[in-house]
Amino acid sequence: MRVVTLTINDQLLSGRDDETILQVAKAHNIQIPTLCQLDGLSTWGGCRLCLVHIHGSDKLSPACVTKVTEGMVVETESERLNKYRHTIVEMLYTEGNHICSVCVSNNNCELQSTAQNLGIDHISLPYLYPSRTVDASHERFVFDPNRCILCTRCVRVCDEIEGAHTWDVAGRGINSHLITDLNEAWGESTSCTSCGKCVEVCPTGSLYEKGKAGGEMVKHAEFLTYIEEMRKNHK
Amino acid sequence: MNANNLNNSKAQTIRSNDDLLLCAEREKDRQAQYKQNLFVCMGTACQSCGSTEVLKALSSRIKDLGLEKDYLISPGGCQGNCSQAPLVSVHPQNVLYQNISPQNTNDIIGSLKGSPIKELSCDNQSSFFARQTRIVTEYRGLLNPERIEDYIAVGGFSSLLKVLTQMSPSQVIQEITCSGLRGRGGAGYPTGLKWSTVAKANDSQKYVICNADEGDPGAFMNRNVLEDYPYKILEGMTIAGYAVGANQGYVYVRAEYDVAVKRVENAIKNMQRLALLGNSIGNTSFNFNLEVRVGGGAFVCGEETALIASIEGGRALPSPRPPYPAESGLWGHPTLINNVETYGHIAPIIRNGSQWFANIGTQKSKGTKTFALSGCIKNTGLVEVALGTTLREMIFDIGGGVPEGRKFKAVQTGGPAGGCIPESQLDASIDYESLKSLGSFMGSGGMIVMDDSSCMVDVAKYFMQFCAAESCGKCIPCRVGTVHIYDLLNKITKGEASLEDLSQLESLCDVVQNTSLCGLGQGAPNPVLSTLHFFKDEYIAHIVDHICPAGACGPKGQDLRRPACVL
Amino acid sequence: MNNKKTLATVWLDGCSGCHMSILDMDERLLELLTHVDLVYSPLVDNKTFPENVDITLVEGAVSSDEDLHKIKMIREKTKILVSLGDCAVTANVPSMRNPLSVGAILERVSDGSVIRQPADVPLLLANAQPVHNYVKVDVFVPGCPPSANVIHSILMDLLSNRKTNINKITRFGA
Amino acid sequence: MPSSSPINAPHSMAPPTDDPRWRLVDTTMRHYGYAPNALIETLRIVQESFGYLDAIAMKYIARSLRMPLSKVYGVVTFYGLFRLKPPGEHTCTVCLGTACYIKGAKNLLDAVKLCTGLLLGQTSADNKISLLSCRCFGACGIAPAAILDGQVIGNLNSSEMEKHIRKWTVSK
Repeated sequence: MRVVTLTINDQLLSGRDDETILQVAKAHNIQIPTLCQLDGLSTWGGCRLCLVHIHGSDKLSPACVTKVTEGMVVETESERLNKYRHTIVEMLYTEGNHICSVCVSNNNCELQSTAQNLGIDHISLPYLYPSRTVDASHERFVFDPNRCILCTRCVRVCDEIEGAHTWDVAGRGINSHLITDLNEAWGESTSCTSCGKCVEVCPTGSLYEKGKAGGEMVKHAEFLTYIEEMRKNHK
Repeated sequence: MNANNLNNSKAQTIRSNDDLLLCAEREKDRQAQYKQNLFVCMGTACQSCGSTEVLKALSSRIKDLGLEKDYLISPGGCQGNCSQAPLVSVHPQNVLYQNISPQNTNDIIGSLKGSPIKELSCDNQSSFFARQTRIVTEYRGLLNPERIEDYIAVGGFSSLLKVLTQMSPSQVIQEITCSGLRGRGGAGYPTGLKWSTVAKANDSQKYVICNADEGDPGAFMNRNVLEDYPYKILEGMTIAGYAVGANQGYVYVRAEYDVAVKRVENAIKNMQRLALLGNSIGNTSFNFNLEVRVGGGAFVCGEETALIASIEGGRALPSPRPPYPAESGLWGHPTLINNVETYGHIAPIIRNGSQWFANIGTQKSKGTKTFALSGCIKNTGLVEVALGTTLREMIFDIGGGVPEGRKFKAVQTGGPAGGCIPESQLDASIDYESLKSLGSFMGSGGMIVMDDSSCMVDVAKYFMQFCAAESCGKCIPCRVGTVHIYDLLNKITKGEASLEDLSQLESLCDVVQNTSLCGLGQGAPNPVLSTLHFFKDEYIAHIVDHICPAGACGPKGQDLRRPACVL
Repeated sequence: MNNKKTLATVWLDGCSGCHMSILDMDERLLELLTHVDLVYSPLVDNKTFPENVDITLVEGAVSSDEDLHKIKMIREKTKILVSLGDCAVTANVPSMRNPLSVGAILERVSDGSVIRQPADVPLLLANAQPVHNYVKVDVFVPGCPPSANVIHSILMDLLSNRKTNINKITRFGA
Repeated sequence: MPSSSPINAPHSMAPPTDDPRWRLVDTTMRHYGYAPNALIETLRIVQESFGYLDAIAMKYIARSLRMPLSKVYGVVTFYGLFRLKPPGEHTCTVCLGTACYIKGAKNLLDAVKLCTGLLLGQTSADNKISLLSCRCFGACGIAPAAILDGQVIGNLNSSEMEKHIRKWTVSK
């Protein structure tokens, strides 16, 4: 492990060479938008919001997986990046049925706040209006696939932290969707421990506690780092 | 079946070059006993046109006539000119018969003693054959792909024994690097460089993978090569294993290619039987084993990280690179992944030397490449040409041009990540750089010719539908963006789009191309971008005049928005 | 000669909440009216949409043939068209019917007992859509409903040709 | 009873039925040492033997390979090869590769639709015919092509396709 110096947005910074651009940026209060990344879980690299420019490379690089190197020069903001991030978030809005005004996570939603931070005030792409059925069979939680953005945080937390692997993704492409067990009702799942971690890490109102009304569902994704830390200490 | 004589008696192992030469001599002797050898093509096209019946009819007739000792009838590999299927070739008479049915059996057998039948034979000196340069498809159609001895008789495995006994791994890599060979899967990454990266990786466990998940619609080179030259591919893989320090290899084949799967499995068994796989190959300390893995039908498996995920038994989702498979691949170990055809070049390069190979092709693109010619062209089939051949030579000299007095419009190369090249660019040479500069892509080698009845917007839509259906769904731009692009193209083909839709289309292509995680998404907009570049007038005609000039999206000249006639 | 700007408000497929929010400007309405004439609105008694309106606030999604006809006409007669509230901006709650077919919806609401499409009821479009899917929109004001403060500040900015940073003051669902 | 169901011994798990085809499935898993990478191959063997994959088979494989159910389902639905429902008595697989598309694969689909009313991916109500498509099976040289009950047929046109399908619809 070595300490390296690099430049992010004209700021000279230092970081460890096992850290990602995202980690170093975060440590220095430089905001890079993310949706699938969550501290304490494995890296997914699917949302593409954290793409940044690295000088000397034609391709954009995901900040969540790219490790910092000595002398690296990174730009996290540009008109081009903003256009890309804008369009990707618009894509998410068109892919599902996101009705913020009636959502349990209204005001506590990472998709909503990301859109706001990016300056999105309307969606110019046509909505796809998929037909998806809500699963309210679990005694404590509800899964509303209309609000799912397939970040797979629930899949990862269930597999990596809880160890149950109740959730996974089925199908592919635009037909990808979350399932529990063999695509059975969540309430019938034999593997679910009802621990609720999936609900806590869900960035939107797709997974929520029963009985919550519009805007009442507040998530606590930060608990994960605590669990991770505790586990490390036990080892 | 008719030749289980003493020459083929006890299976012996091959531990040295002498063993190999002995085996080759025996096989040559065996073949020389026959006055003529007849090979019936068992390629997909020939089989579907009845070559199995032809083989049966010929064999049983020869038997009835008691001529089994004079004539050997064997199933053979693809001859290349699939449009004339089924094909039968006769050697040493050197005749290729075309469009053969069981009714021709007597005539053919009758002619074996005398001169060939003119009416049935195909001109095997025509430019379709003469213009080709064969390395991977050497001995085209003249090897029984089931028999390892056929391959040994023409010098097979001499390269493997040469590297094991006379070369160090780094010398092998040096030789491949000097040859200038580049990956034949499409991207053209220097093979020697890839090998040396894996060789340098510090791990006691490494893997070699052959990517035979040929997924490009309109490409069947890998299928053909695996079906006809399984031993050559496996020899290449084994040499690669030695060079990079791997002891286990996997051939990842599409499930649809059932014949290829069987042939490769059979080839592995035969190599094991002769001790060309397993422990202490060639009496050296080199151990290497091979296994076949059958893919489940997902185009994204062509992406190396997705392919690895699939071999590991999971959903074939690509993962961000770095780390590259060369550092951390299959089960986290350094892994070499090359395309079928890349491995097909290895044994010939070792046998003939890197200089020989480097003399073929262009400055930056060395050697030959196989292509699957199809679509609106006279001679459909599989061809192998030196890189640097022009598209015009390929389509008009080798392919014989567009049939039925229609007009050539475009040639599509590079599969779903490729582009459509118009008439005006046909003098471009076929190599990695030149195709890229035309907004297309070498790809695995599909070449689909389109005439004036094809609409370029419709073609772009076809590819976008393919990419949307094959997107793995992991990253947002590919999962959702391809659907939006498809919807826009669909709107255009219905004559309902506006010029704003066209600019949104261009903007979406930019996003999907530059933000997608893997090659599938990054390449998906290419067919749209290349048709927009060369055939923008067709897009404009659909949008402004609401007509499809080619008559593919609706009756020619008729307003596309008019509802179809309901009877 | 009156040099006040003209303001119109229209109500398509929405709950009228955005109009309630306009009324929530309370005493600021009086101040606003010193700058503009309210020439057409559900709140005033004018049956025809006038020509050359400076600013039109649209509440609601485009859901029926009547909405569509109206918004096209309004666009032609308006200089600055404002999508006010989530229904106009995103189609919001009205769009929740979109995954279903129109036939299924009418079947359900009429319970099979009345004629499915009475002559005097506007024909439903296949989907409830945001206004900008049919006509060009100049300003988007998300929110369900946007607060009186937001509406006030947008209007004051528009009247004095200032650019508003909309995302600083409102968002979807706000 | 309790002694015979040790929770940690999935390898000795009995197959769902005494159908001999399960033996082949077990052999496959054993060949791979019950490692997770046996999944796709095992699923393929089950489908080859039984025609499709049902919940019973998926559960059995998941337990034998000690794998989460959702992972098995995720894999099954990812690959185009796997089916969750039994196929019809006859299958018509139309190639939708580029060469076939250019040469009129669309017309072949229309022809099947005309005789049977089937759309892509559907199986007729009497379970007689399934209409499937595939991405290029490498018969581009004889495009447009289709696989009818396992046999590749090339250079097809609508009327020939219709003839082939009619054979299935009339025959008992």
